[in-house]
Amino acid sequence: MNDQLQLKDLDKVVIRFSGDSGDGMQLTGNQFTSSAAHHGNDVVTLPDFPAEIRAPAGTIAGISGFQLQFGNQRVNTPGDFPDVLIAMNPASLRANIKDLRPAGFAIVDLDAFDERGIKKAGYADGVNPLDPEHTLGKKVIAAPITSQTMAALESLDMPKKDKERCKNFFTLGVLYFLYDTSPDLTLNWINVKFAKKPLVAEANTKALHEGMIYARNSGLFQSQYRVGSAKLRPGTYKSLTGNEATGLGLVAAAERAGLKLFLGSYPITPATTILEEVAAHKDFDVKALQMEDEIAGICCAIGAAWAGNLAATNTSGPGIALKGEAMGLAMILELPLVIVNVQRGGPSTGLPTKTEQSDLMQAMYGRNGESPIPVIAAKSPAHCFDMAIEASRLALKYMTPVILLTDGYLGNGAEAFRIPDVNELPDLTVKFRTNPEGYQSYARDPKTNARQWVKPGTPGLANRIGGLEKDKLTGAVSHDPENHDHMVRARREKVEGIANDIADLEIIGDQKGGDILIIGWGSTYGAINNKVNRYRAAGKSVSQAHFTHIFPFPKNTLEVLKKFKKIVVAEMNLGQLNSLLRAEYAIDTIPLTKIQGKPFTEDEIEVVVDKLL
Amino acid sequence: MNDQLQLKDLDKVVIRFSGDSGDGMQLTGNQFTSSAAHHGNDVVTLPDFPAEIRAPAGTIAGISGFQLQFGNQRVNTPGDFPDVLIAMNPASLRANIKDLRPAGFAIVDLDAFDERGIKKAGYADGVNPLDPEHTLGKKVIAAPITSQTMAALESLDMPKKDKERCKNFFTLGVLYFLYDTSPDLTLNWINVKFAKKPLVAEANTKALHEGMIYARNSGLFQSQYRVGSAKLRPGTYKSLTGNEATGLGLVAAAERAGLKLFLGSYPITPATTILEEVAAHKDFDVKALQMEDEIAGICCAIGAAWAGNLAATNTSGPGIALKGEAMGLAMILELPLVIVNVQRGGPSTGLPTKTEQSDLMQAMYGRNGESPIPVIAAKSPAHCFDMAIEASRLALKYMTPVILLTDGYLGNGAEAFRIPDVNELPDLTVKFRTNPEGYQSYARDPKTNARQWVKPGTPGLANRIGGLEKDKLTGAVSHDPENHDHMVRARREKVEGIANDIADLEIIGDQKGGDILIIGWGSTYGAINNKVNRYRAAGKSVSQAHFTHIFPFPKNTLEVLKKFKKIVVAEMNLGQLNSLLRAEYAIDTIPLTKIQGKPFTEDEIEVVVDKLL
Amino acid sequence: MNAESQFTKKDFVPTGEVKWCAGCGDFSILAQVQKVLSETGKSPESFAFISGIGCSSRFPYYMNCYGLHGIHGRALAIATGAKVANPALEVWVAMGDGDGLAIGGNHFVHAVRRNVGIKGILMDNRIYGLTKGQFSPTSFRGQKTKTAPMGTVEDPLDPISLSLSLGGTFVARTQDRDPKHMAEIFRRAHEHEGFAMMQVLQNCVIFNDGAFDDWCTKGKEEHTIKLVHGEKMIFGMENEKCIIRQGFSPKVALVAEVDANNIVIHDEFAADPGLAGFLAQLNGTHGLPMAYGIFRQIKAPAYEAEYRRQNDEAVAKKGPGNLQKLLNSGETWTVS
Amino acid sequence: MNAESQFTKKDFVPTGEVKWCAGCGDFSILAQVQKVLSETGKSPESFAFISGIGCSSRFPYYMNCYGLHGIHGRALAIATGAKVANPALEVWVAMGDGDGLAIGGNHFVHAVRRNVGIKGILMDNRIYGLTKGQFSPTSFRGQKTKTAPMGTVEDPLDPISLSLSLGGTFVARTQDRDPKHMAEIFRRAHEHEGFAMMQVLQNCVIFNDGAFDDWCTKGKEEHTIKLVHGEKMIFGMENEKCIIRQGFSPKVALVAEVDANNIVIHDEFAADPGLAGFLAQLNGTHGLPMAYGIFRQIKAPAYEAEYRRQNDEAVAKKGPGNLQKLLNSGETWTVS
Ligand SMILES: Cc1ncc(C[n+]2csc(CCOP(=O)(O)OP(=O)(O)O)c2C)c(N)n1
Ligand SMILES: Cc1ncc(C[n+]2csc(CCOP(=O)(O)OP(=O)(O)O)c2C)c(N)n1
Ligand code: SF4
Ligand code: SF4
Ligand SMILES: [Mg+2]
Ligand SMILES: [Mg+2]
Repeated sequence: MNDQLQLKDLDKVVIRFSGDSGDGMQLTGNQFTSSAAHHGNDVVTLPDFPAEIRAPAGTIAGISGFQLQFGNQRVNTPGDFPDVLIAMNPASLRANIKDLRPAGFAIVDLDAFDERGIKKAGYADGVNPLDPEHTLGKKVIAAPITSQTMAALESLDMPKKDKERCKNFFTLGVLYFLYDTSPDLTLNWINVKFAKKPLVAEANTKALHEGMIYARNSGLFQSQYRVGSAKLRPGTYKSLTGNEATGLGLVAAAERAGLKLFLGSYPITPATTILEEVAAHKDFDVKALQMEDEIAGICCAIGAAWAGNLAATNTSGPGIALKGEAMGLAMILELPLVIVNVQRGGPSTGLPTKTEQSDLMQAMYGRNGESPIPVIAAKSPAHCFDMAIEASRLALKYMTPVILLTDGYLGNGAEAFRIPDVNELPDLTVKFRTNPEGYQSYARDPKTNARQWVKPGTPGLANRIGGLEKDKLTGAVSHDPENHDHMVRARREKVEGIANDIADLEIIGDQKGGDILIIGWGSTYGAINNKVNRYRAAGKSVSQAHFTHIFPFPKNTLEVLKKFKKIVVAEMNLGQLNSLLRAEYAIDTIPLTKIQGKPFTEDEIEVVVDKLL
Repeated sequence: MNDQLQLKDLDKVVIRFSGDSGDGMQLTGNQFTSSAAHHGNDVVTLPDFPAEIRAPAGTIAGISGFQLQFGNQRVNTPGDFPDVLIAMNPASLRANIKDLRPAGFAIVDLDAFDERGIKKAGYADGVNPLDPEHTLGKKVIAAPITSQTMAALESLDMPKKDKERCKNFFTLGVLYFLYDTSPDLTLNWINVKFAKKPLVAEANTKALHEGMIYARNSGLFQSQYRVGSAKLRPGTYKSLTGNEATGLGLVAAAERAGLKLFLGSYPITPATTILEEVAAHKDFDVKALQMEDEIAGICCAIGAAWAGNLAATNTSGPGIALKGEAMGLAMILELPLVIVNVQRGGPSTGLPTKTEQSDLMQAMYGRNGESPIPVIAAKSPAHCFDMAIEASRLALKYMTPVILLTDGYLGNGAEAFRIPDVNELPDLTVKFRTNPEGYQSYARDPKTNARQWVKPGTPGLANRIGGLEKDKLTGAVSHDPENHDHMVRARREKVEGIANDIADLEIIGDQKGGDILIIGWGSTYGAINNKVNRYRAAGKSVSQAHFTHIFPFPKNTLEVLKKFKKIVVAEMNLGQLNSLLRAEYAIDTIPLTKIQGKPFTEDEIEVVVDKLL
Repeated sequence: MNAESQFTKKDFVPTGEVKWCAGCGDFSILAQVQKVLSETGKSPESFAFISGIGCSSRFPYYMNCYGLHGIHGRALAIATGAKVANPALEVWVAMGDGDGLAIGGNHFVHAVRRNVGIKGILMDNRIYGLTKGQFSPTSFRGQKTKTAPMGTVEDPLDPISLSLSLGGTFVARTQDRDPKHMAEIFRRAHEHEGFAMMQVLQNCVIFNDGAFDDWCTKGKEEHTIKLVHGEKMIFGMENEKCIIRQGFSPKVALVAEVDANNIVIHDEFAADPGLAGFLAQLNGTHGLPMAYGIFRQIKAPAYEAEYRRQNDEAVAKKGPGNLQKLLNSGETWTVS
Repeated sequence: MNAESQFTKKDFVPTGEVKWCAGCGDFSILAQVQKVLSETGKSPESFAFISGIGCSSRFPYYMNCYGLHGIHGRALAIATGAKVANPALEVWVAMGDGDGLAIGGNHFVHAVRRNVGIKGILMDNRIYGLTKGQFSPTSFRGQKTKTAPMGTVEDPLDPISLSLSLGGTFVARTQDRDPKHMAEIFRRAHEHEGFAMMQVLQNCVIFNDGAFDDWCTKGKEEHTIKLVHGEKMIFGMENEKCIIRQGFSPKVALVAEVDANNIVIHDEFAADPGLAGFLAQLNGTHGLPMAYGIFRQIKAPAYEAEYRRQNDEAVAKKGPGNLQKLLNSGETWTVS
């Protein structure tokens, strides 16, 4: 132990890892995350994948990033700007240095800063990227990570390339030391992972240890930091990405409903990992079909819903655009169906690997005719689990498709998920109609307005349904004008009635009202919450209300809105929820919009809100 | 001339023809329309096709209808309720009698009221449909049309079936006599049409004459009526359906732009006849491609737009649902493209042969991401011609897809179209970029914000564009967050800027404001206008404003809205324009909605508006 | 088939009117399906009829079974989901040539390729009926419709060749005016495990009347041939013509003029796909007759069965999924 | 080809980086296209490259021509419009096996059937590259990916058979590791008038590395055969093997053991489709070698040419369209 190093306490830290696709940044980030979580920190993470599979090594296009925030309290987001930047090559430094907090520091692999590397990063000839001019005066710690790793592994009989690969564990070691975090979890992971390649295990273990030692002894670092453990709700936790959580939520919902899960899908970034998660659970007899396109994906799900499964389909914005016609069919058939949209940057192909909230209007209206479908949204990665269950609950109870909106930020981002006791999850048990007596396929339950679900094959209940308008009771095709008018309104009323079955809109802050209410939905929850907390700590009357249910809105929405002098609606789009609120309540609101592939930073909220205070 | 018959003057008359698909009701209606128009009346028509191609003869499902209104002033609509009902069989009487005005009368073919016919119509055994109980006390004139026709043609050497077919000309003769209209046009038509079948020509001619004579002499009719000629704008007219007008408008726009027209399409009711109209004009070197589906329809149009054609695609609601993804592509490519939606009853397959205005929200929002596309709407069949040209003008000038909304009522309905002097049509001349100097594919015109159009093949200008976000000048793929934010806003601003290039919203009525403003859009224009005129004639402060441009709204919209105490938004949906207005202007409005596959009747407007007066 | 089925055709006829045009070929297809299924001994409720949009797609309304009238072109995708979700259902799909091969072409391709256990009736009238007479992918080149006023400039798609190229395990053609033959094909399809592709030439009396007259009406013997397993391919009014092989393609010859050994013998069950591909050329063009019958039927695992097998294996290996265990798995930590 | 082309490969290379993974087979396809087109004598601006979405669909960005990077699966539909709108453009489409055969399968089917004048390169790596390694319609049965953890339960689609069943007028297969052969196929496609379907076996080093090694790397001679017009179908390290006919399907035999007359001779231009269909079985399965080359090329009118012919005829008959005349036509009346 180098006694010269100061030990400093910190509330939270944001680290960004950046390197080539091949540098293992995702792995490194995930390992650090697990260790910090075990240490008792709250951690939220976000990978930043390159748009190309593996663009030329060393270029900016080829950078793969991973950011995490860990703290001694709820951190809510992976953080706006990094306190620490790990840059494995010049391109990574160049692309990220502007984001580094002025008080922060970067750690770079000096060995990668050779002429070739510098050129690949697009610096002009003769430039030294480490010159303050290029580091914007920020602190950069240049450590010869590759050569130190090689030196550490000198004694091992391995190809040079393989040794070089260990540099990410060396880097991890540096960080474990710096943040006083135990490496045990990672050491254990290495042993399990490379059980069949003991040499690799040994090399990685060694690199990790040497990294810790190097951090202590190299003299490059003046301080060691400690982030205390967070006061989380007691329980057992694991780290889940939003997409894993959505997939597991669907599996859980099916179990709780006593149904088989059916997912009809087609791969698309950033939604594919939901399909992959579900497909992994064949022991639950799930059917996860990769179909020929998105239309087939939803259509087979409709067929499965009709046949009696808990059916779902998942995609991203362009896929929803293709599913619109079939969504209308599911709606008019009044079959349960969960439709997940992991939103990404649009329009069109847009920015597929970036996040955005610009598919809300599409969710509301992207179908022909009056085609009301409930829309709900998850607010954090772990919350995706709850919302997948909630979507299933509404779908099954009200015999309707339900749209669940998440986004790339939630889908790829991870946070601590408190593992629930299965018996405490909602009971979604379904009763199929089996009694032929007096059955009419569009007769509605007086409470929910839902029609009944009949499994094809059930004796005595054979019936035929379709996409044409149908008689309000028998379900037979009807061209009667009044019946059509009735049915159009009945379908909407059914969905609007869900307002009676969902939680009230909660005010986080001044329960009796106040100056400013910041409204949001979906993945911006954490960003807004952090800022609102800061305002409130500073004694400002700024409150938050965050929609998880958007269509229908919670019953008390207008009541809440009326309590505040000014209402700011913050979204990663051009004001879509804002439009919905105005249309519904004819009230004036102030939109706060950002379309940059990432959630609001606290500063960005400040710019708008400060002026209103 | 039977001198006993009184001659009465009428302002306008509504006639509904109803019979089996095979009875030639469409033909009969169209002939009467032409003759009335020649006579100087204003005429508006609307066919009502059965949902099945040819459901069993004699059944209600198999009825084919055709309604027309003619008058000595602008009639605006085919009329709410018929003054005269022509019912060729019991099913037609049964289905339509309730609509007949109490003061009106029905003419039925008595010969069709045999036991079999009555049974097919679904009357209970032993019922006489002509009993007042079943005619709701309305006046029914039972003429043995078939047997009279047969008798008239006795001398001709023709199969019985063919003779029977002439009964619609007999009926037409009755009407020509009753409404004192010259049969010459029809006689001429018969001669041209059956030039190669002189016997058929003779039979039809004879039937027509006999019908006239029968009407005069049979004693069944007490009066003859005369509807004076309307004061229409001078000019040469022809009768056009909305779909014909749209097709011709596209052909005209291409000519005026100096471009070739390309229509990529897939058949769907009620939009197919636009494709058929355009396909008929190969002498204009139009390309009208019937593709494998709607997606291919719009995609080939995008390819053609890129290659330098005036490109268009047409469909109805379910087809738009399929085209959403490609519409987003056209939008981000910033290519001109006219997208026509002939709306029909939704949701899903819905009521394909009925009309509705429920695809407005889909037009606005049916795509992923922020994907602004101008939306305009035609208000009458002939107006479709102008709006097809307007859609083309906006598309070409602003390099954007444009959505033109019409509906089944407009598409199938017909009215007098004043044939324009081609040179007075808007000049849409396009300048392609050919100069390579300094070309940047997404540089914008400072006035219109449009980028320039380059025809592939042009030397020196090779460039590559796509659906990924692009640099604001070069058009190269860009993942830069600020650039994305800029582009998302720039695309919206371009479209919003169109507000400066369209006519102001016009007040029909109290220019300085007043009690009530009834707002509408699309095909309800005539129905609302008729009612507003009646209110105004009665001295009520009721005015009308009708949107032809919906996105963006005309610049003066808020100004207009503010002038009125109460604003009623009348639509054939659940309040879609209403939502858009509220979202944009945060004002309170009163929705008037109807979803019954037909426009408002005057009564239906009255019910809501009277209460507000 | 069950000789003593407790059901009659009437059990398969729902109340409500059939709304096709008088004389439409769809009636006769419907009648045979009702008849054949009533003979299987299975209850009407054991069958699911799924369709898209088109005249032909009204089919489910006319069967007293479970029915889903979907959206244009998507019946096979919907049916795939229903079949995988509940393999016990016997799933039939009725589709038009537009519905199944134009907008629905992709689902057709992949359903055949995957060998999903669906009985697919392609009611091929070579026209769009419901939308009033536009050309379809099976319309012959040059056919005039309002959307192709000077005639189409496209060659028709042959669903038999297409299905065979995708490894179709049951590929057959029949026609609306031969009830007995239709019934036989439907029966065989009922018994088949994977995807059964049945093209039925169907006369649309309104928009394409007579399109198949050469092969369906008087004198048809001269231009048609029935494929019968194990038999020599002989046809003609007097059985005077036969099919022989010339190069790699079929050729018509006179029985009297060829060595009997050269006459092609049909083998429905041939393991290798060569014969069926060869016979697919017998589609009434290029001077060759129109062949009716089963071009090929082979045993191959149905998609839903293979899916089930994997799930069963997974359960056998890991035990039936336990939700609490699943949630608890992976790297966890405890906060107290 | 133009022996004295004024262009070089460099003229076809735009500025900007190529962003495929190091070692990706797409590079070599790109290089050959650039080379072949530079030899045609046509300017880079005469070519339009259109694509959908996928690694392969980035192709247009890497050609110094006009390029349109569309949406997933729709390239052929977009290209059809561009070609019909401007037949003078030489239109090339680059598509992946997912892009062209999964989501884009229907447009593939109909573009081939219509014989649109498009050169279609199917860059077939039997995997979804861009979305990181899910199975595609050409993945072999049993292939394990994250979406099929126990292996797919689908048979692969063979684009050669599929195209032939649709009457494809140019159907060829080549591979990324044989630049000379690729160049030859591209050259021939350039000269072809209708739709040129070129399957290029392409190695995805990241997600499906080695998928084609049997047929592309050392020892491949044992399992591959080149189709050469007019030549006997002989292959093997020492040219010891050949293809003969057994029944209606191909069979591998030893040259030494068969009568030389029984060895199948390739005919690219055979008018009847039998031979090509027969040869399509040579796709590396069932003990048969993988065949490279042109399975079939026939002369047939391209879709856009036929469309143009009709329009020309209409103009010839009615005179060039006159808008005023058109508007004035029909039944009119005058109000004064
Ligand atoms: C998405 C969509 N596109 C188009 C239509 C219109 N449409 C209905 S049926 C049909 C084709 C009918 O032809 P086919 O499938 O051959 O069936 P048929 O009526 O001949 O039996 C079309 C184009 C539709 N209903 N939905
Ligand atoms: C509508 C839509 N669905 C899905 C995707 C996601 N996606 C992009 S490329 C691709 C498949 C890539 O595979 P392939 O076409 O074989 O091309 P490769 O990357 O292998 O060259 C998919 C599913 C998309 N971009 N758009
Ligand atoms: S239109 Fe043709 S296919 Fe449709 S019901 Fe009538 S006859 Fe049959
Ligand atoms: S992922 Fe595969 S196909 Fe895509 S660029 Fe990399 S190697 Fe090529
Ligand atoms: Mg058809
Ligand atoms: Mg691929």
